[in-house]
Amino acid sequence: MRVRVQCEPFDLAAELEGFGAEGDVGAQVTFTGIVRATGGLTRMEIEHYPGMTARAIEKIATEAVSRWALDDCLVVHRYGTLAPGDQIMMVATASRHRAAAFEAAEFLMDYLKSRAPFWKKEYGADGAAWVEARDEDEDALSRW
Amino acid sequence: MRVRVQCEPFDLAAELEGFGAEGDVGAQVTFTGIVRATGGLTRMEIEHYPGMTARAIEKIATEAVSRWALDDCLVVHRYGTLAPGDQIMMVATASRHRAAAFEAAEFLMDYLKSRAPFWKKEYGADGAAWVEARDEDEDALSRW
Amino acid sequence: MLEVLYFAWVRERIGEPRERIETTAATVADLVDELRGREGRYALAFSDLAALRVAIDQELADWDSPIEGAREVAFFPPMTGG
Amino acid sequence: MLEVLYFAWVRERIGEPRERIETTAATVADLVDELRGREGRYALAFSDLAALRVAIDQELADWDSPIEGAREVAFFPPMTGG
Repeated sequence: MRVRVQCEPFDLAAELEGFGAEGDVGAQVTFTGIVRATGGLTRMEIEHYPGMTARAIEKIATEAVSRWALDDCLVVHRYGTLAPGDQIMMVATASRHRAAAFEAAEFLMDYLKSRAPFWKKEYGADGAAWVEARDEDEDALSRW
Repeated sequence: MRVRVQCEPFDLAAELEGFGAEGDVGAQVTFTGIVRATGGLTRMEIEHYPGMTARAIEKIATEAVSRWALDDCLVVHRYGTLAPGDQIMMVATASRHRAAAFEAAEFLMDYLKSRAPFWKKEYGADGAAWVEARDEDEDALSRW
Repeated sequence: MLEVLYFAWVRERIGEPRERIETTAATVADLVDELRGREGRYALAFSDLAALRVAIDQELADWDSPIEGAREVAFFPPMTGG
Repeated sequence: MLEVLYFAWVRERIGEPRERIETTAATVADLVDELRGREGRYALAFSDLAALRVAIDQELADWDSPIEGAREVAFFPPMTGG
């Protein structure tokens, strides 16, 4: 299991180097979140809570590893200034079976969305606005 | 949309080069299937139906693209002789939203499992055996 | 002339991957009956239709699908892709 | 002394990311009442508690959680990670 919070871009391929190599892995799932240019967005600022972020993510990842008996699990999340097309974050899961790898990746995403201390502010032609949490995001947690 | 059936290994990172670059993509999901060493498996032979395989996969991928309004979709599937740890196949989906990217990738996997003309034979210490389709794999299709 | 293809253990039981045959069978089921009547290896390969799938001209089909005009019929076990 | 942290629009409304305060508040709710009484910018930031979340020593907490012994209390809107 590996969790990293960073300002710098990440390279999906490099992150997957040796990922899950120690288990008898049959399935590997990755998710990558990317900044969209929706509504004329020109940049996004991601703020986080340095003392809490890595710990909060580790807690979520540890829960995923134990619930789905994952062979490996990786979360990389960026903060700072991002432009449309930039990668925001990624998760990867490795498991014996595909259902576990998919479910664990979705669980990670649902929890990172609402329980990892990040806040996004979008800048565009019409000024700046904080991204609001949506009720669906909170509701999504109830399926786990 | 890109579909490829090949004997050669593939490189996930190279396959994702420019993937989904034309849409306003916010979410990208990949799945990679890997040969497991379970039960002392030493190699796997994958047979396919050359005239039908690419067409059958294209049909599945086209369905995924239209049902989830994907910005991009990729399937690479190998045949021939594979060893434990080798990559068997991959799918990638790109969409505006994460739920669509995840669902479409799972849909692709469920259909490739039971509707793409591949047959796996496992070779190990106890001889060789064709992998049998499982009822759950057929049942999985009914959720879509 | 009809091209008949066999895959996986069907191929192994029949002993060849494909053959061209002359047939007047109207449906896949008729064709299977005809093949079964040939030799023991065919009877063995087609002993349990529930364990088999069929494609006509590279599209999945049913046992009662007509094969008139078909160029190619393929028999194989349930697929195990992915 | 308690370290109080503000993030996102809470930080913008308060006008600073953190401050050290002397308090005798027993719970988070008591602390909020105390802050609200200070100045208009605090009253504004804490006007709708339903739109806020709180963490005590970097763990999510509730409005009625005790803050005795806490080193750090953080206020922020619902998170939008991922």
